[in-house]
Amino acid sequence: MSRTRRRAFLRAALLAGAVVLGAWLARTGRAHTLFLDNAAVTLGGQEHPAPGAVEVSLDGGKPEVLEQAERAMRQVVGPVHRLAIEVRQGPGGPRRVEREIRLPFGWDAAVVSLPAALAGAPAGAVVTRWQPPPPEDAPAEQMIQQKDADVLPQR
Amino acid sequence: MVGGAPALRLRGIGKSFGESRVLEDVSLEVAPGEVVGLVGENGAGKSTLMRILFGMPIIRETGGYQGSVEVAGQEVRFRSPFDALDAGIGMVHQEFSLLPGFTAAENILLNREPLRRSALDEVFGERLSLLDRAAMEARARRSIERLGVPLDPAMLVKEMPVGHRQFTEIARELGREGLRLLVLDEPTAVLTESEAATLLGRLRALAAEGVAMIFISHRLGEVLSLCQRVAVLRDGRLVQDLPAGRTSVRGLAAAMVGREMAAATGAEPRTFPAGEPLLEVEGLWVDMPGETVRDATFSVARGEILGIGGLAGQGKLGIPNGLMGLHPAGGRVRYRGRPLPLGEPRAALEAGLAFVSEDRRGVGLLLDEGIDWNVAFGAMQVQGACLRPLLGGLLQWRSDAAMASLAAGYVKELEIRCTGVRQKAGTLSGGNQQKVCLARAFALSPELLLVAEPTRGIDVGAKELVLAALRRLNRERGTTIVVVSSELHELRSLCDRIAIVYEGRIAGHLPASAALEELGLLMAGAATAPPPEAR
Amino acid sequence: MSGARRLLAEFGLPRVIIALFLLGLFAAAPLVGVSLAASLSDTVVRFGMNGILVLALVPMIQSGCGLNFGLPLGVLAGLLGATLSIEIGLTGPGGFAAAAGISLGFAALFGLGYGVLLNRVKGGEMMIATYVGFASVMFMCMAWLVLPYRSPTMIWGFGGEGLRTTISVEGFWLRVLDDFLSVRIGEEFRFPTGLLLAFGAAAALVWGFFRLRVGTAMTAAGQNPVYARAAGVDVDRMRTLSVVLSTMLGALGILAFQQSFGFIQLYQGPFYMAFPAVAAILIGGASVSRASLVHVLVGTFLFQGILTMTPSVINSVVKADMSDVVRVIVSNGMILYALTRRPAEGR
Amino acid sequence: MNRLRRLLAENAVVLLFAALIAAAIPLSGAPPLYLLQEVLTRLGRNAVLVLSLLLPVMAGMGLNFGMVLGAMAGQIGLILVTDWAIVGLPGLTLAAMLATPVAVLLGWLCGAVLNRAKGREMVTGYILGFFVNGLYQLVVLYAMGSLIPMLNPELVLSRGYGVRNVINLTGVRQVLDRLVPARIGGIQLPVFTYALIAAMCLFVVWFRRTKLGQDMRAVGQDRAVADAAGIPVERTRILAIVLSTLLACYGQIVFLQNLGTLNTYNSHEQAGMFSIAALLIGGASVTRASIPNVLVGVVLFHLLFIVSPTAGKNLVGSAQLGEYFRQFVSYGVIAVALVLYAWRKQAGEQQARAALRGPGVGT
Repeated sequence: MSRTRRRAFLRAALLAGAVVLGAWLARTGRAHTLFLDNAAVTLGGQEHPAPGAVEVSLDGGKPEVLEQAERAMRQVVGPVHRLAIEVRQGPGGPRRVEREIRLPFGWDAAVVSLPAALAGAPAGAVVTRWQPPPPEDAPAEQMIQQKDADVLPQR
Repeated sequence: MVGGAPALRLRGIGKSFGESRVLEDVSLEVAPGEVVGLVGENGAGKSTLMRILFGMPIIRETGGYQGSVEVAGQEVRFRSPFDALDAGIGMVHQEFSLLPGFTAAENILLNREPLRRSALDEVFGERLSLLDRAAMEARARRSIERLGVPLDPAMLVKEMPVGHRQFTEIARELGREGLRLLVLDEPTAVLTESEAATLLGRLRALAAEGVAMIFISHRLGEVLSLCQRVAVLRDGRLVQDLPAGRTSVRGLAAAMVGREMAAATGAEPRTFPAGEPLLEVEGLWVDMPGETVRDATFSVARGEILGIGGLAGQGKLGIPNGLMGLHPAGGRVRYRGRPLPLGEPRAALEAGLAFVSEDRRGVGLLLDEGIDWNVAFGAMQVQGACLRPLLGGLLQWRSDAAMASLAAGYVKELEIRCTGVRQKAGTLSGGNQQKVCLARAFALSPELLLVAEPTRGIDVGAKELVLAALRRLNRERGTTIVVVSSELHELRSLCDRIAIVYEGRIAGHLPASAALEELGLLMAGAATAPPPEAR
Repeated sequence: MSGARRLLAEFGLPRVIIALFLLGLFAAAPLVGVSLAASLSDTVVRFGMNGILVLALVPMIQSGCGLNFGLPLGVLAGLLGATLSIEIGLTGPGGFAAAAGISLGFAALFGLGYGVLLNRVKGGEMMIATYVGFASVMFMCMAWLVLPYRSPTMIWGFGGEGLRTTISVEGFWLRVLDDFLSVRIGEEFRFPTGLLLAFGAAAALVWGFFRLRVGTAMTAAGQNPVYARAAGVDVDRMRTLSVVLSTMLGALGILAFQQSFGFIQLYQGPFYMAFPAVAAILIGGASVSRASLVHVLVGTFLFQGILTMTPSVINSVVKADMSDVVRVIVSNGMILYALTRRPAEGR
Repeated sequence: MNRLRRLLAENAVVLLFAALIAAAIPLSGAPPLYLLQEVLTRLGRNAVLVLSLLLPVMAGMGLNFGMVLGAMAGQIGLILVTDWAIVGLPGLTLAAMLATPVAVLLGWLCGAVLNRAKGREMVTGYILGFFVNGLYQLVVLYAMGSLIPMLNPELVLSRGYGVRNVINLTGVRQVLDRLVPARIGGIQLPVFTYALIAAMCLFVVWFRRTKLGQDMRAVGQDRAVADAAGIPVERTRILAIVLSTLLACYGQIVFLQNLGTLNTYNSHEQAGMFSIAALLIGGASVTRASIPNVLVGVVLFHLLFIVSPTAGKNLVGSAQLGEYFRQFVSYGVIAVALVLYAWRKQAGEQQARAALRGPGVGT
């Protein structure tokens, strides 16, 4: 291979590598907000009641106790997370469920339904996209400060 | 000499720039290991010939050249100087082309540095390879050793004496692969005598190794001592090409200036009353780049026309520029018996001097203004011409009408071809620009007029007009004139006396009727003329 | 070359574009409900307000010192004059005249020092001027804090230190030029006769100056310093003189501006003063080395016209306040164009 | 003795500022530990930006006032990753990667423009900074949120398009500084940032020894000679500016990650001025600048920055005075450096001419 061709090839490869790296960085660095929701849900006509207090932990972190109908907010980074739920007492007796949850890139925030996870529901039922309520009128913000606006009076 | 193809063969080279024919049928051969001297007056065509040899773009842009150039038997047509370098032709310029902040080694290997390849240059190109400093130094040392001079590769050029810079330049050319032919353009001009002697010695040794050389110099003695053959160019023609042994300094000088015109056009001698001269110059030095005057002594009688001649770079142009205060100067100058302060143009102008500069577009004209401004400006600033007092003389109002009429007078007198006195000077032809410059000086009604290169770059008709105007000024108004020119013929036809400048000094004075050959010898620094007193 | 093309070449493409742009703005104004009369009135007033500041660039360009990015120096002299006049307590035309007189004194002094400095840094004038201007603005910021001004209209009421950032000239010489002989035409068009007369007078003075022997010498010194020197002109003196003139005009310019604007702006106020003026004269057709009164008049009108019209017209068309961005791009683009023109094209 | 004098003369600027600061520190009454912490933090924050100025100086193009172009590119990268909610080191790296093509493009533009303005590169670069600022505003204020979709409504002005004035870079705030935590005697050290700066310094050192670096030095000394030797002068100059812009882009990213807030419309404007002032206070000139100049300059400049308001307050009872004073110094030092440069250039030209007089010249 001639030097120029080899160089062109290497450059293309490097560029492709950079694009791949960028995509990977974007994926792994993406921050999401998770709402861990310990409230009853209805899936396929069947109601899953919320258990009593549960201990939830994400990615092996410090567990947190959620009472019934309580919701916790967590910031996570990256697409894949391990969710561990431990039910101390309730209808099904003490048990521990671990699940993997996956978050699509475009979701800023997601709701994780703990009862659905405990019931072994499919992924689409456990993790749902959370949409913010339509913004109310934010306070009007003054635009950029105009540096020499004073030099040139706005008449 | 040596068998095989010559290192360089020029055949029937011809070149025109527009109308003017610069080279005509020049043929020259240089054998391997041979040193050929190339001499000629300024404008004889030496530099154009070298430009053709080096494939300078300007040649192509102006319509190419006739004839053929052969290097080692192969016909070549270089498209750029780099092609010439690749073909093994090196050039050492008179003006150093070195980087002062680089060492000798860095300069010798500039843009040819040995590199250590790295992984990065696979992606980003060779320019990201590291320099191989050790190899650079070794290669530089090899070139220096080949030249055989004591030069430290690690020394910065700006810390070197001038001679060593010149060696660095030559070592750079030697460092190229397959150097066949080395062109040296005035290599000894800036060297001291002992440095020059060393250089010549080294060049001889190089020639013995088989490097062919073209040696361009105005120092005819050096040319004869170094070269095997000497070629003389005059007015674009190769007029002589003889082995060095069969010619002499006198012979070369005669060939340079042309023998046949010798008796033709000397002006009629006039005599001037003895007594106090108008201008006395003693020990003048002028720091004008490229035209340094070191120690000039001469005097000008009232009413005479003195010519100052000499080759380019010898300092003839420095004399009027220094006298007018345009460049730093020193020495004793007396004008009408009173000391003339140097370095103050206004003082010189007020004393009654005027100057027509050789640099028309740079010094002589306001290119963006009309003829009227150009003609009247000097007189207005120095003598208050074309002004109307306002508020009882508190303010001096410019009178455009007076400027226009002043300019119109000169347009008529000097036959300046223009659309009107408001035409911008920058849009005039060279000859007409020169007439405007003359008019500007005339408008000052000077007692002593200094004129530098009055006919350079203008056509024949304008030349005649300009010379006639100067003669008329001298004869009719009695203005004393000093003309500085590279054209000996012109000086001889116009002047009463001619002084020749060589290496910043007046090499001698001759009457205008003196033989051209004598003048040529003075120009080449090969003779000493009778002292200035002997008129 | 065809006539139109020659005109284009002479006038310069950027200027043609800007002129057409402005014309378009005026044409579009009634369509988007902007009053043409009010816009024109605004444009004329701004033209008068800024004219002398733009004029202040002419002497230095003509003498070869380049674009005077050091204009803030003149402005500072004007501010000193204005505040001192108020401090003394003079009002009306007398107060304004006093402000002008004091300013001119300071300006001459500043200009002299600045001119001597610029003579020693030939070739690097523009960048040095910029930073000398900036540094002197900052120096004066300190001065405004500590100078012993007393007038209650100018110092902070309580708790503050030094002079106020903006000082109203109301009650002193607000619109003293604008209202002189001013004419009202229709509802919305007011012709500021006095202001334009003042601008005209300043322009006439500059015009006259360049018709004098010394002005002629200054022009030559700027065009070709070697020529001027060879003709016996002291180039350095011409340059210094031009800097003094520029600085003095700058001082007068800011006073004319303030009396119309109504406020004296201290501290960082003068910081970027040079840029709109430089842009204006370049838009008018001046180059780094050549400027005339026509360039001043045309340029000030075009530039101020655009500044007036873009906020009202563009904003109502695209529903966004793009005037600031347009101003930044047009003015700096113009300066950039002038700086990157090859010298040959500049001829 | 002579050598000592020369050493003093060469470092006059540094010594002057060191003396000024030495006098101001006791006046300010700032505790030494606080000063140390501040200086160490700011060294990490600012050094890369200042480093970016070295290459154009080497290529004879003077102080690169056009470096604000790089700063703008860096900010665009940061705005994008913040909008996409990419956080941590991946976010910062991605910001740099996104900003790279923008910086290269702007650098190329800047180099090409400066090639048309040889001899007045500095003023042209300076104005170019303003001009591109206009384009930047056009993009950030009008295109973002309308032509360029913005995901995060919190970054968008309430009118529906355009980026807000202030962006909190919570996601990438100090991720470099805190990557390798280190505390020595109550002083927090941004170890990783220092490592990055060291790497950049090594890059500059390495680069000087490459062929391209050598070519830049050659072009910087004499364009005509370099051209005659076959070095592509214009391209080399462009590359110097591209590299400088790129470094400035990364420098601005490092700078902002330390601050943690991005002033969309102001952050870049002062980057150029302060970096240049810092370099000059460090003893550099328009024609000579080295890595020690960078480091010394950043330390001195920021010390001055920290102590002058309080010193001013304690001296004359006005903190504002100190604030103005440090700005005065920033602008003043640039003015003085430019004056000295122009001055020396003229003196050098005269000296070169004097050398032409050659031997045998009497007066």
